[in-house]
Amino acid sequence: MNFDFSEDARTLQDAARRVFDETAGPDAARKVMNDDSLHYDEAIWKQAVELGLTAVRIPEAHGGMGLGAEEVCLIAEEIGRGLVPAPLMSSLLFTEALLIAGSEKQQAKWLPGIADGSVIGCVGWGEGGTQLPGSTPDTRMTKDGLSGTKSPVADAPIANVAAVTYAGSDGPSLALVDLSQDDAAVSVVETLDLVRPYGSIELKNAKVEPMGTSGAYQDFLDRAAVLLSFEALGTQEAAMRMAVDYARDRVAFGQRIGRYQGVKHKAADMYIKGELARAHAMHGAWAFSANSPELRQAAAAARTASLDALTFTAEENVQLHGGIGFTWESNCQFYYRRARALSAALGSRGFWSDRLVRSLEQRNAAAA
Amino acid sequence: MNFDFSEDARTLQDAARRVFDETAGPDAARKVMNDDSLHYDEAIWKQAVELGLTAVRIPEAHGGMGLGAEEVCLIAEEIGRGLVPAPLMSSLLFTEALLIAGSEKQQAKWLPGIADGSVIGCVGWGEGGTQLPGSTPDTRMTKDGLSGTKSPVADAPIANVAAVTYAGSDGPSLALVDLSQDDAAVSVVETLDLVRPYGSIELKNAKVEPMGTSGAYQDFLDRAAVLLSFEALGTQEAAMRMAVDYARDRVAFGQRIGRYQGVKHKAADMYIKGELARAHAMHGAWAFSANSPELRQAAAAARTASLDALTFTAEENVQLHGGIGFTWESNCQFYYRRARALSAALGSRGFWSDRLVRSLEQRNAAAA
Amino acid sequence: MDFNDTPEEAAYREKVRAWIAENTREYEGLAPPRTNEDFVARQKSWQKKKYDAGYAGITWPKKFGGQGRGPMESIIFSQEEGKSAAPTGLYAIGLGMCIPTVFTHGNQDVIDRFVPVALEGEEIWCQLFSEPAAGSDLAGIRTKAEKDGDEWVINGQKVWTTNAHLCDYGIIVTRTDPSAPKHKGLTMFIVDMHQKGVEARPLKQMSGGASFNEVFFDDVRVPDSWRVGDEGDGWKVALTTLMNERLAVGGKPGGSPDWKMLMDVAKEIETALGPASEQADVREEIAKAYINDRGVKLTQQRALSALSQGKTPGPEQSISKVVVAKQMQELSRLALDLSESQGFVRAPEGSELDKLQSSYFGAAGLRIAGGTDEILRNIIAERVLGLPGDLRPPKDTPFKDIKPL
Amino acid sequence: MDFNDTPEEAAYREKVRAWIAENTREYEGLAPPRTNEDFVARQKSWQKKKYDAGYAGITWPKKFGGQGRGPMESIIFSQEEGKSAAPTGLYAIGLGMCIPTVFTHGNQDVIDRFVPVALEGEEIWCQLFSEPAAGSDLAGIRTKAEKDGDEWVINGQKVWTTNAHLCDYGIIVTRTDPSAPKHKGLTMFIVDMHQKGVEARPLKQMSGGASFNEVFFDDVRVPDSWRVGDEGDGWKVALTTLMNERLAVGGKPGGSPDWKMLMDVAKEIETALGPASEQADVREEIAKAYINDRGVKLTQQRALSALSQGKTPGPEQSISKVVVAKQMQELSRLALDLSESQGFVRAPEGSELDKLQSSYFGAAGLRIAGGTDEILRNIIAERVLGLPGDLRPPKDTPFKDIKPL
Repeated sequence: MNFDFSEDARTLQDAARRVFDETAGPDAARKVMNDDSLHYDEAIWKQAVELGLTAVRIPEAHGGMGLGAEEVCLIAEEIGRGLVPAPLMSSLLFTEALLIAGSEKQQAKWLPGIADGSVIGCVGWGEGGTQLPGSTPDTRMTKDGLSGTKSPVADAPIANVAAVTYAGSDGPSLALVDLSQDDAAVSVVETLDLVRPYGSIELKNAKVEPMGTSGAYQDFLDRAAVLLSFEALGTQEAAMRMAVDYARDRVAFGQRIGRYQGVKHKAADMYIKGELARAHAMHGAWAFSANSPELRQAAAAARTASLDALTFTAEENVQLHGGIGFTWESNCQFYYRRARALSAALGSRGFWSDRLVRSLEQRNAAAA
Repeated sequence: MNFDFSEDARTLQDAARRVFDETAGPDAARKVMNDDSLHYDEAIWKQAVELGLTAVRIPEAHGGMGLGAEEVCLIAEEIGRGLVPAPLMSSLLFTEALLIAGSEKQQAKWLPGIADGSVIGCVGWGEGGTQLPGSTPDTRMTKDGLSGTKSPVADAPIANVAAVTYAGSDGPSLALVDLSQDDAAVSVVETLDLVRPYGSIELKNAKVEPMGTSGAYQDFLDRAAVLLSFEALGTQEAAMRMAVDYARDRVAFGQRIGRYQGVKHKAADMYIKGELARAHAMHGAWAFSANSPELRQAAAAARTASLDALTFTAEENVQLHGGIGFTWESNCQFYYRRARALSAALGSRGFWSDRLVRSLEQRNAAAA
Repeated sequence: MDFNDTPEEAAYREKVRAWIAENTREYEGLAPPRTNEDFVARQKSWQKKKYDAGYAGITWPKKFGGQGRGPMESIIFSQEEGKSAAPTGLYAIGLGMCIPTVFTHGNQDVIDRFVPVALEGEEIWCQLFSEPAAGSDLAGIRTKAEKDGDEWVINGQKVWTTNAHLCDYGIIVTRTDPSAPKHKGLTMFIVDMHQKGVEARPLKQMSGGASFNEVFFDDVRVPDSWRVGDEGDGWKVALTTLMNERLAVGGKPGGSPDWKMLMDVAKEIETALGPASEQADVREEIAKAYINDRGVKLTQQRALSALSQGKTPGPEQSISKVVVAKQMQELSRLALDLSESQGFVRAPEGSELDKLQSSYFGAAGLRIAGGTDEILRNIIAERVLGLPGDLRPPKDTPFKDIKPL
Repeated sequence: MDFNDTPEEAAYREKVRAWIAENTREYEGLAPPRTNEDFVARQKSWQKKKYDAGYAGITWPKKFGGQGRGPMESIIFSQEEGKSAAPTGLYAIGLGMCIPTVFTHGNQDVIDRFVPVALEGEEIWCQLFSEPAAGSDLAGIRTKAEKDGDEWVINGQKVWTTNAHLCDYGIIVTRTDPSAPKHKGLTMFIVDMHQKGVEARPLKQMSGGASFNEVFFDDVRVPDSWRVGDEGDGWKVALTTLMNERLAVGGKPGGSPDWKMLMDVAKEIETALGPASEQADVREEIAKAYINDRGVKLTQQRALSALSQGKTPGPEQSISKVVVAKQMQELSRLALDLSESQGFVRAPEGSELDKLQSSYFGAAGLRIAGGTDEILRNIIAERVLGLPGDLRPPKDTPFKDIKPL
């Protein structure tokens, strides 16, 4: 049995971590937050691209490294840990969409640019309302083209191309949108996340190419959920470390607050929720790379557990810091806000816990 | 504003409490539990009757004290606190059924016996399955009489008369069953509560009298919920006291465990849940006595909150005692088991939290 | 049992309601003040009216310019005031906490000089207790005051001071004897906030707003006659002040989301299986919210009843904040989750979602302000249930020699 | 990543599976033993077979009669054994915890006398550590052993001893020097459980069952040669034993209710809105149960992977029990609540509801056994996250002078 990441994957992760330790983190996030003219940190983006982080999953034929799920999952974790203010997750998710739903031609056209960083991709499924990733979008395809509004789309304001959902004949499906066309208008959208840029993509009879079947979109959701779980895990662990470090130093009533069980047990719960989520995320990474039928349930469990862990940790990190944690100057806010962003990123926990139970029911029925 | 119990009600409560402090409590409960031939403690029953505890709500015309909701609620709380091993709650609930749904003739026939303790009443709504108090029973009324099985019915093995539910023309309704008749066969039923006796009432074309409308039954449910909430509150507070007293004395790692925040915060949560439940129970007592339209929501909130408080306290009381709390000799088991009994007594929390929201929706609709 | 006013209470309510209606007309429909000056002016005008009409310091002893009435009258007045357009808030801390401390522990000169002017609304007060290293552990105060002739020289930093930038005076707790044990070496003074060496900076919160200040003291001189209580009694004196705060920070901010808002939001959200408000998990949360929100309100009504009956409220009051703050955080988060994208995009000013978004941030602060969830649980367990205190280092070590364990 | 055996592991699994199948036939379809004698006889017969075939003490060093193999072989054998009809359990503590302690810290005579016989299954062992006043705080042991010539005289009481009434020998921790600090004055001995002065009484649990004993020691004599480890080293020696326990009390009892059972029960329950398994609140609980149960299983597979790779498992193992115990309590309670009357009436032996009823009680014990939820959280916070320990009274006070704070 070898339910662990490969040495190669770990090596790549360490490389990414070293870079982000130096360049990213709360300070880099704050820099982007405080400068309205800044949507992301180009220096970090360049370094990440040089390191090949946008190319991991892209076949060598298209200028990528042709690596597997394990590698991209661990990269997602480091992106989350570093609150990396660059459109990496969006490009990684776009890549997965193209890999599972895109035609050979579409892949050949866009993947090389993603790999060398000259193209930034993003994924749009929401429409500004209370839609779920599973519900049929209002965005419609007619003979004149694709019409509708996708919002909020992470990194849309800086992206060149988007994979968006529309009402396919048999459920939500993906379409490929070249954002340089004027039939796709992107405007900035303000959200609770003050670091990552969000946009609205308005499509008026946009000339777009359909990407794969509605089934392919469902499979994309599973893979996206696994990647987002690893991003959440990284962010959660960073927030937990911040809380633990503070509890080790901060003194109240003559002793370090980490000595109080009220604080200690809270920190232990952060760890417990984090490790449960990690186990499911690893299960997802395995099912992803092995293309196992367990992927649907593993992905749903990973997404649900990672959101629970991150939300709890982000909230209790503020609590554990006391007054100082509630200030603008404290870094607690980045985790508190990012937890909201990751919740909204692809349907919040309710959607995924239900999807989990649904898939368990199907497996039981099949087994019976 | 005077959102508090009257002096008279408090005086009666104190009297009941003094008696039960001496006679009832875990030891009395254990005595009944350990002796299979014993269904209840007759001495306690006699004292309670002499004190008039079965007569509080019964009109003076029928040999009672003609007192109000406040008094009976506080008596229920003391019954709960003392884990009183006597059929008091059953008789009180039966009395409420008769008062709200019974005819003048029915009241005249049964209430005097309840008041002087010569008659023990009980209430049967369940049918041994997963029925809810709101669902229509399988027990049916035909021209030949009432047929069906009510189980588990608290105190049925020692009761003389029962109010049972059957499928009325417009929903579940109450009927009055004289248990001395041979068309009503009572057999003992084992439950998780090893102190209070439970029985199954088998009805074969039983000659019974209908009691009131289905609406009267719904109103009975509200009043019963309020009384059961006070019983739960009393039991919860006793369990909390037991936990706190132990935490004050028990020493681990050189200090009393009550000093550890892990223990302290647990005890605080017992208190917080208890006081929230108490506030709603008092609201219920007021709505009960004032016959306020708020009774439905107040009763549902009281029942839900009191079950939450009791369940949490009963479970964490064992936890806080550690190994010793898990032994047969420890009194923790009485609260742990009684929490199950009170949950099952009239539909568990899910039924009542839904009933709460339903009534809030109706009030909003009415207000709008 | 009843929820009604006594005849006396009803009569008083009638009287004040009429007076308030009469005197708040000019504030009705006013746009929110645009500048600090407007804000202060509006608040002052209302305080002055109350003062002239004998509705200021309702519970204060007559000899301090108060009305010498009971707590119920004061509560009834605030309830009616709250329903009106009256501009309130600026004096809550000064007249609610600071001045009562001054007339309880200050000398006659100080009382004569400050109390009437404050009650009239002429001078506005703030409370200068918390410090970066003295939050939950308030006695850890480091701001020092050193005696120089018959003056004291204050140096240090305070934090979480409400409206410091609008205030004229404040009460400040300082360490005057570092060689005394922690709780013994403190002394309280009155300080002139306009004096040179006093600098108030807005303290921006996680949410972006800034309703508090940091206040820096650099060689600020205070006459010994402005001392409140004896030298070294600062802790004892501060406790009087804090008594009042515990009551103040009872519930959650008015108009913050409750079960009703969750229900309304959920009604509007269409799911595959009908409106979210019909889903059992959402209904559970609505029920939980009702039980917590309403349960706390009812608990507060138990306290009012006690006061109305001339009794002291029971300890159950202590549950209020710890319940509502966490409830507020969970309810807001759940409603935002249910709203998916819409709950994440900055919502239009004043919309329900806007309220939910701000309260999700506000709740994180409310769980800390005026006693964290953890401190409040300790207080309940120790003072209400009688459990022993946390094991602490010896209390008699001189402050300057305390080594953190 | 994969969940498969290595070729070597697969080969070993094949081999043991075949042997087990061959040798467990006689146990298939047997009724549960009716008497203690039957029970012990059956367990002995299986242990003897394993011993003769070279499957006993798989990880033990060869010089102690073991097989000197790696942990994976031992795990694989137990996995296959668990799938078979083999009667196991009686030797878990003796061979899992006691004897390894004996051959690690005992003298050669003791090793020669006891280890082989025990491994063969001839003699059954129990562990005598916990006491009424020494539970979470195990070092609080009061049972005393006093030297008398070259013997020791033991007096006191132990509790929570598994199968004491079936055992031949036990390892017991005693206080031999009350004037030494708490952790320094302890010494471990081997004790003959059949000896006069030793009395084992069944300890009835809340649930009614009695799988543990109280054991009383009244002037029980033990030769100094039966001392395990040096005088005063009892704590250090006991830690070796407990290392193994932490691993043992990892998950929840096999066959105890999980998300699947909750789903099955809920499917059968008709509500006004269809089967309970379709209600969002119940689905939430099923999801929660899956995440906890499966999450712990996956976490254990991370550990197996480490062992299989010849690495040491990570600290994440420490979450297992604290997660599953509470989950088991909540899942059982929820299922019983959903079942209403049916969940409260004693359910038919062996039914799902019967399992749920017993596990609701069992879980209360599981949350305490082998480290309470609170102790385990402390351990995670301190050993894994590196937070400082609770403030404690000085460690060096002589045991007899310790005054509880």
